[in-house]
Amino acid sequence: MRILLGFLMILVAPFAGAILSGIDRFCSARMQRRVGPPILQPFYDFYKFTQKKAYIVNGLQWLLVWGHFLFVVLSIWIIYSGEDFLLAIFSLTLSEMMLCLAAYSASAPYSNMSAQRELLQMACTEPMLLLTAIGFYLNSHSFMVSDIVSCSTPAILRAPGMFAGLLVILPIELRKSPFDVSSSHHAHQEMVKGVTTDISGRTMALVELTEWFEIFLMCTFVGLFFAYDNSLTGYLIGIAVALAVMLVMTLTDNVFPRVKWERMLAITWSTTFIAAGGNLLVLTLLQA
Amino acid sequence: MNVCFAGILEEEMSEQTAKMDIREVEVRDLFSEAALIRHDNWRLIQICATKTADDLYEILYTFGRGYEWKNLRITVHGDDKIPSITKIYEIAYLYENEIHDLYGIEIDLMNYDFQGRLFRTGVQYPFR
Amino acid sequence: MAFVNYIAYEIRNLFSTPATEKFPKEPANFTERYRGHIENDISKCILCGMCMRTCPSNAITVSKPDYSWSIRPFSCVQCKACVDVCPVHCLSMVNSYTEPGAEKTQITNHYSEEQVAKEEEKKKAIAAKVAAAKAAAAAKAAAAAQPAPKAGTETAAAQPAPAAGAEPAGTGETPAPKAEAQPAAVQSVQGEA
Amino acid sequence: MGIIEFLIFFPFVAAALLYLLGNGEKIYKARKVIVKGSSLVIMASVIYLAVRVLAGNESGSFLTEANIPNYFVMGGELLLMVLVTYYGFHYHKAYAAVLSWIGTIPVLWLDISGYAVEGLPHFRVDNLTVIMCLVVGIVGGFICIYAVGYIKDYHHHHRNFPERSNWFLAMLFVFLGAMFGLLFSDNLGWMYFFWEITSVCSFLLIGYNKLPESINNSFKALWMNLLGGCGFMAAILYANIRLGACNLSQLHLMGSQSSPGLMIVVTLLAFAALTKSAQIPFNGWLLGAMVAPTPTSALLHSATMVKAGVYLLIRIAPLMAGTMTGVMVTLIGGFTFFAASLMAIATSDGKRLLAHSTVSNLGLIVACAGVGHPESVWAATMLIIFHAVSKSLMFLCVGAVENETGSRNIEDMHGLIVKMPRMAFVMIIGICGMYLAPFGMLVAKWAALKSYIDSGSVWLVLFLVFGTASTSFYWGKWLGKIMAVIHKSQALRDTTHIGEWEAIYPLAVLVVMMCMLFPFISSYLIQPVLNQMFDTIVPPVIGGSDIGVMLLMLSLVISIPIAGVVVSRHRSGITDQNTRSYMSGINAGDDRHFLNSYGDVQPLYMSNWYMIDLIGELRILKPCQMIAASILVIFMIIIIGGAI
Amino acid sequence: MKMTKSPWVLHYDGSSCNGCDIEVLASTTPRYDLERFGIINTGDPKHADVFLITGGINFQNRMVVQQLYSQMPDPKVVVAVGICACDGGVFKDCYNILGGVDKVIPVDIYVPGCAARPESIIEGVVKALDILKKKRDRMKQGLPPEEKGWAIANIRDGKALAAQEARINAQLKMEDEAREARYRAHEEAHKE
Amino acid sequence: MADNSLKKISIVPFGPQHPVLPEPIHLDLVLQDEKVVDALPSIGFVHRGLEKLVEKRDFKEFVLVAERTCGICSFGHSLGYVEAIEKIMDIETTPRTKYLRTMWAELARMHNHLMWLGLLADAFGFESLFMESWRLREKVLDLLELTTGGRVIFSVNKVGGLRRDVTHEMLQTILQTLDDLEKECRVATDTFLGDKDVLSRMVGVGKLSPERAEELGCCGPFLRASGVRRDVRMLGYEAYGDLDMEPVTSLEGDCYARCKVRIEELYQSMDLIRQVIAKMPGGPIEVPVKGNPDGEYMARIEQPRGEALYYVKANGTKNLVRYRNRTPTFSNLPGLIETIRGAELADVAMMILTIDPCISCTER
Ligand code: SF4
Ligand code: SF4
Ligand code: SF4
Ligand code: SF4
Ligand code: SF4
Ligand code: SF4
Ligand code: SF4
Ligand code: SF4
Repeated sequence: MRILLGFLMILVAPFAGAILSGIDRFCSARMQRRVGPPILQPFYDFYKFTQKKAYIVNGLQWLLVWGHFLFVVLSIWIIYSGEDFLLAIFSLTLSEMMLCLAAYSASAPYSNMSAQRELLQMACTEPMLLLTAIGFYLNSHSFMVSDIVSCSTPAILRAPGMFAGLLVILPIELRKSPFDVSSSHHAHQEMVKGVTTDISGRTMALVELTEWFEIFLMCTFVGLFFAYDNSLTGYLIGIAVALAVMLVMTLTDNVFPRVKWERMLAITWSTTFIAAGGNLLVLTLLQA
Repeated sequence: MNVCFAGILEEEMSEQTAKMDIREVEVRDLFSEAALIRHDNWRLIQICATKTADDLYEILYTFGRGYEWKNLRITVHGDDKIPSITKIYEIAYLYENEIHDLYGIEIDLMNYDFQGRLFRTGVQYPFR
Repeated sequence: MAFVNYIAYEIRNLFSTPATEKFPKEPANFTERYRGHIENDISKCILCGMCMRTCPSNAITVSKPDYSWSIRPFSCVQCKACVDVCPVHCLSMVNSYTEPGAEKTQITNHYSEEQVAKEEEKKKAIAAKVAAAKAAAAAKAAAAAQPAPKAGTETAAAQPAPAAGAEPAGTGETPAPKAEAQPAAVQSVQGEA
Repeated sequence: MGIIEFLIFFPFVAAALLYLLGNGEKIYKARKVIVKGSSLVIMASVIYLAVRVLAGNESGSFLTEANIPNYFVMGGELLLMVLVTYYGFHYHKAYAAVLSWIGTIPVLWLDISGYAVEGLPHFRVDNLTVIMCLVVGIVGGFICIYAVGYIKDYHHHHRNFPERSNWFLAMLFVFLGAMFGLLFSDNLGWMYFFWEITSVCSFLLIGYNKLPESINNSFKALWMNLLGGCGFMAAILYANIRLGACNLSQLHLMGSQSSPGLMIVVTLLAFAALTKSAQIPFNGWLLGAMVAPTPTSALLHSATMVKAGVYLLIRIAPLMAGTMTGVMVTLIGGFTFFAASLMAIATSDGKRLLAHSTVSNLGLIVACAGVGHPESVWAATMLIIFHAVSKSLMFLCVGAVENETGSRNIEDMHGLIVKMPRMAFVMIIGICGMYLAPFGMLVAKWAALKSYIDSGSVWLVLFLVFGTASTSFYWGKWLGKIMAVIHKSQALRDTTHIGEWEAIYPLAVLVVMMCMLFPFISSYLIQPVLNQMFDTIVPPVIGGSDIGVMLLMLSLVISIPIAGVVVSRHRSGITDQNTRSYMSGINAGDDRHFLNSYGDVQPLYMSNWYMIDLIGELRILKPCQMIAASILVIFMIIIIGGAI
Repeated sequence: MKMTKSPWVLHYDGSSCNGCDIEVLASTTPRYDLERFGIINTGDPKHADVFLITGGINFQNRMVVQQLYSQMPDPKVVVAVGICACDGGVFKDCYNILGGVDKVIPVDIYVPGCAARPESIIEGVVKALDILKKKRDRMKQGLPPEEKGWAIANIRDGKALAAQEARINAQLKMEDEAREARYRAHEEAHKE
Repeated sequence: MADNSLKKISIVPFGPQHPVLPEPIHLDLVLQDEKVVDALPSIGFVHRGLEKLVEKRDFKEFVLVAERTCGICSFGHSLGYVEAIEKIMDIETTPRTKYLRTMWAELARMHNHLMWLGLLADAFGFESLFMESWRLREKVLDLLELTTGGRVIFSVNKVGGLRRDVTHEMLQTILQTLDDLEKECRVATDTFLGDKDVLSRMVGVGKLSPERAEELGCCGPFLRASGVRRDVRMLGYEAYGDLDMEPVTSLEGDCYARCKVRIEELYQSMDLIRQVIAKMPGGPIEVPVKGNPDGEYMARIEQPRGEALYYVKANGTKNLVRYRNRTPTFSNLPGLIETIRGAELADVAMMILTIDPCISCTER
């Protein structure tokens, strides 16, 4: 049953992710007093990419991009079929690593530099992602998502620090200001198009698709904090909060400049350390 | 280095006139003249070449101090070699390379020598 | 504080109408002075060629023998110099731009039938006046100047883009008529002959 | 019976044989046969041992009466002391000699004076021993095979050193023997003897080429290990005299009444283990050891010798659970994990990076051992296995690459996948094995994380998460370098010796196999260890569905390249069109050149990130050592002081 | 779904005077907002469908323009913005200007104007999209994109351009040979 | 012993095509990690050779080419050129000409500075601020289009005067718009100068001491931000002599100071325009020009980016002997390279922008 849900969500995720990214672009444009693209624009972009030839720099890149895609999908499947949350995070990390390697494999200046920055971004997010998992664990004493959602209290009550930390690193995962250091949706970036600089055409379509999955995954992470007792209300609150968080992300994208990597590292690690670490400390003290 | 901060002096505010303060110098004196000027805390404003007749080129060096300015001018032939003043004014390399690329006048011992590829033009030495 | 203000400003923007023009749906609005494109009231034009000589980008070709005035809007830099220089004020700067297109067109205005007829009359009259003795010399000069007007009179050209060399007056290859210090009168005489 | 003695003595015999054979072109063949043969024999016997033990046929304790061997041990200790004294004075490093005296004389006195507790079995075989034996025997065997070819190449390159390769190979085997001895010993005194042999072996091997730097580094290794040995000695003295215990298993039994005296022994042993496994205040020797020829680094400094330290810690893990000693060990381990992985980021020398990474991983194992929960012990054991195999594979690859290209700098491995595809492929497996998700290390980390949370050690969790992040940073960088595809650069002619491949391939296969078989490793090898160690039936650490998911991941990882190969076969190139990479529009002709400011063709070279100014070794090594040293000192004072 | 709903633009400034250049940028800003047509101004040729180029071609940027063009995946269209890009404009007599963009790559749409107005740029891009669609259809049928050819020889200064290319190729060849030699030496050494 | 830091330098081609560079400039960046160890510029991607066109165009017509040196200070270029010619020919233009020229020059400065602010925001990845600045800039462009008929190329100057007059209503519209604009600009400029994250990108980045700035021949806001008080407008060409102004300076010499100087100059320009309009004299807008120039002169104009020189040498024919334009960017380049050395890669784009590079006039 759960496994089926996992497969179902694999189908749902890209659509939800694409619409979310469409809404994001629309709102972002409105904040800049522009009309902005239609909400369905991400689909058009995707379709466009599928229609183009892929000029790739080498075959290895193609493989790695597929790997990138598959592991994000796997990550979603793991979560929705109620499996181990920590493994979902490992899978996500693996997938991001593959994207980095895809960029590295181009052996080109901008791909290479952004791959390094991407690695750094991963180093910034990874502690927090793991701590998120730990937050869930401390709430429900299990890494299994099925246990997490049926725990009698929502994780947010026990792990607000983790939630806050997650919000801080979320812009990295969504490639938004202030942390869009390696690649950005904005046109003007010193890294050109970041890790995707040397990826084009159909291969690029795959990267876009993966990004939708990632957006959905991030929403899921946010939403999971609010699920409890396997109850509908919990899920609804989760969805609502996830949507609100996405809006806030759009706003942050618009009100922050891009920070430099040192600052990114400092901010993310210190918030992770203080918020999540503090939360962890309090929880263990309470339990002890 | 002690630089005169450009105060706004009354006489400097006076109208620009059609007269330019230009001093002709010999090529061999250029370096020492420039050094003296530098010594008086003048900055380099520009260097510019002009072709005045066949195989005759004027090179105009403009220096400024505050709002004041003055010029040196040398006259050279196309195949003359002139000394670079980048030892005195490090920034002169852009101007000198430009003159070399556009006029084909050889300039000796620049600190950055683009070897004629600062401006990569289809016509070699277009202003020659 | 600036940060908070800015956030507030952005949020306000989210709910206010965008500053975007409705352009493709509604036509663009141009100010009165906007330098869009050149139009010639050919009925007034005396084909003096002043505009051709003034034009900084060689966009105009005036051909007396063909009684035509043509402009390549894809070469015109809208400087309005021709308008200012035209002795009979037949040129005007219209405040809408030339539409983008897949080919670089050339617009040619021909004299109308009557105008042509009138000019022919005049020409004959002048021709009569000109001493027959000078005819031989004039013919010689005309032969020399032949290529220039010819290149210029290709009409509404669907010129294949890369046929680079063949482009009229586009590069410096064809002798640009304007830069020469020839007295205008001579040229017109040449054209007549 | 007999197999144990055989495992201990056989390597010594092989070593003697190799040494006596001498050097020279002529004997290379014979030597090769001997080394290969002995290695295979060792591997076969450890497997035989493993099968027997796991089948329940051979387990438990042996050799209660051991007077004669005891004399051997004492003689050996004396010999070591003399050796160290000689070298110490020869190279004007008297402090080494002094440390050696401090460490040896009291133990000798103990044995002679009769205070030593006798009458208990000296050997013990259980699942943990078997696991370690498998690691040492199999990995060590492969490394020895590799070493034959390697050392020949090495001397080919470094003609300025006298060739002593017979001695080198002999030392490797001596070391293997010592290692087996250490693993089988239950008696602390014997263990100490073998412990010292490994220290001295390592000292001798590091100083192999007798360059000033090597000599310095070898002495650094020596004094740190001897210092640890002093700790060991103190533990033995205290245990024998005050607690009346001479065996590890005895201490284990006393664990239930957890006396303060016991804690002193445990702490001193832990101290010794920390030095041996190069935890941070003592990590200097391992870094310095990288001047040694690669097989040394691989054998001693990744797969085996440093594992002796953590082996000891795992042995005493249940005793440390929830004690101050445990806290000290976990703190040091966690800190080491984090700090060493930071330093690894700022390192571009391949071997040095591996050294940092080894230190860092050992830190993780140490921390796991310090926690002392069943789960963490499970993780520690798992880590030992996977780390040994992957890391030795990496060392061997780096060594082979160095022999091939003349450089072991990571920067020079740019485009290795094109230059030396086979080697690159193996290295990729090795690196993945070190940190990527479905591979063993990560599985173990998963368990470690869980046990840390359960044990409530917040700092450990934090060290782990931040350390993991930096770990993936430096491995990712390296992986990226290898995977960069540079067009038009032809492959180098691969001249790696067959002998080297004979070691590298099996290890690579082993890495992959172990990842696939890890559920079995867990349930047949490690789970029993936990049951024995904690005297209860420990529930399976890793759940069934998790295993399923992990295997799913692994199969995905493996199937992607396979699918790629298949697809590219069928569609004659995946590429619709190959294009040049993006270089701001000024590529000059191909991917590797651009037009520079002078209008000239400039070859592209992209270096990695190192952040030397931020976390370079020069910058943070000293402070880290200070911090760790003060933690260590403070805790030791508190624990020992409190107990006394 | 039409692929013309998401044309991504690569903007390169040839030897323009910046006039057209800033107008291209201006057309992405709120007043004109290219994004409402799904147009994104991307900086990466590999993601772009429309090559917006302002300014003429000069001796030095010719290779850049061709390079960028070749890195854009098919189907693609080129829009020349401004008179300079159409035929060189007031600079066409300058010694270093080879002429309009069509001298070195095929141009699909010309947008006149000095400077071209944002409205006109928008209109040009929108017109280019029809061509983009046609090219896509051709590509689907397996036909080669209709591209007008060009040749160095046609351009003024063709010889100098060829010389420049020859120089670069010579340098590359030297590099390659040096590397070859290194490898050979290495292999020799290994043979013993 | 510990750090084997031999091979850690990459050379990266930055530009000519690069999204943060609206214009083609190329730098070879020598990077260590992300730190720029060295940089070397290469120019010439825009080099057209228009200075040589004087030999083909007559001197009056050349105004049109001169202003197309660049589409941003197009007004400044035509102004500098006609100024030089007028000086050589000893033409005294009418007061109204002078005032109108001053007004347009300041409007051009405003549009340039707003544009620059936008690009700066873009360089540090603040997209909405970029959009905001450019939205405001459109209003200035509207004024320019209203009065001259062109958004970026104005074609209003000619030797001896102007080609177009401005009506009274237009002046009123300008005043009106300026008032609105001043209010609207505050949100954006406050964010530039007050937002903490923005400051973190700018403060202390790319420092240049006044001594060094002078030595490297910097000019314009780049120089003034380093604390040197020099603004060629103080020489009082055109109507500047009659106006009340002080050079805007700042002492820090970093990117923040450059931003501050430009923002203050933006408001200063508004003020100057108000002054000009208030004092605007009536009368004709041109004087007749007879004959051809003979002589040489170098005019100095303060363009938005700093002092530009226009050297004209004529020999009495209608074609000039030499026209030479030394532009602010050309003389700011060495300063730029100096600041880039030792900076972070992420700051390079911003540093390039803080000199407000304009390649098209640099290379002409
Ligand atoms: S100047 Fe006027 S009259 Fe003369 S040809 Fe041109 S348009 Fe006709
Ligand atoms: S407006 Fe200028 S460019 Fe256009 S035709 Fe007239 S003179 Fe020529
Ligand atoms: S000079 Fe001659 S041709 Fe020119 S406008 Fe006057 S009358 Fe006409
Ligand atoms: S290349 Fe290096 S390792 Fe090889 S022989 Fe020379 S010094 Fe030794
Ligand atoms: S067309 Fe005009 S505005 Fe555009 S680049 Fe050319 S000269 Fe500048
Ligand atoms: S491996 Fe190559 S370089 Fe090294 S010794 Fe053998 S032949 Fe020489
Ligand atoms: S002139 Fe200014 S706006 Fe235009 S490209 Fe250059 S820097 Fe950018
Ligand atoms: S400084 Fe820039 S804006 Fe001004 S004229 Fe030069 S290129 Fe144009």
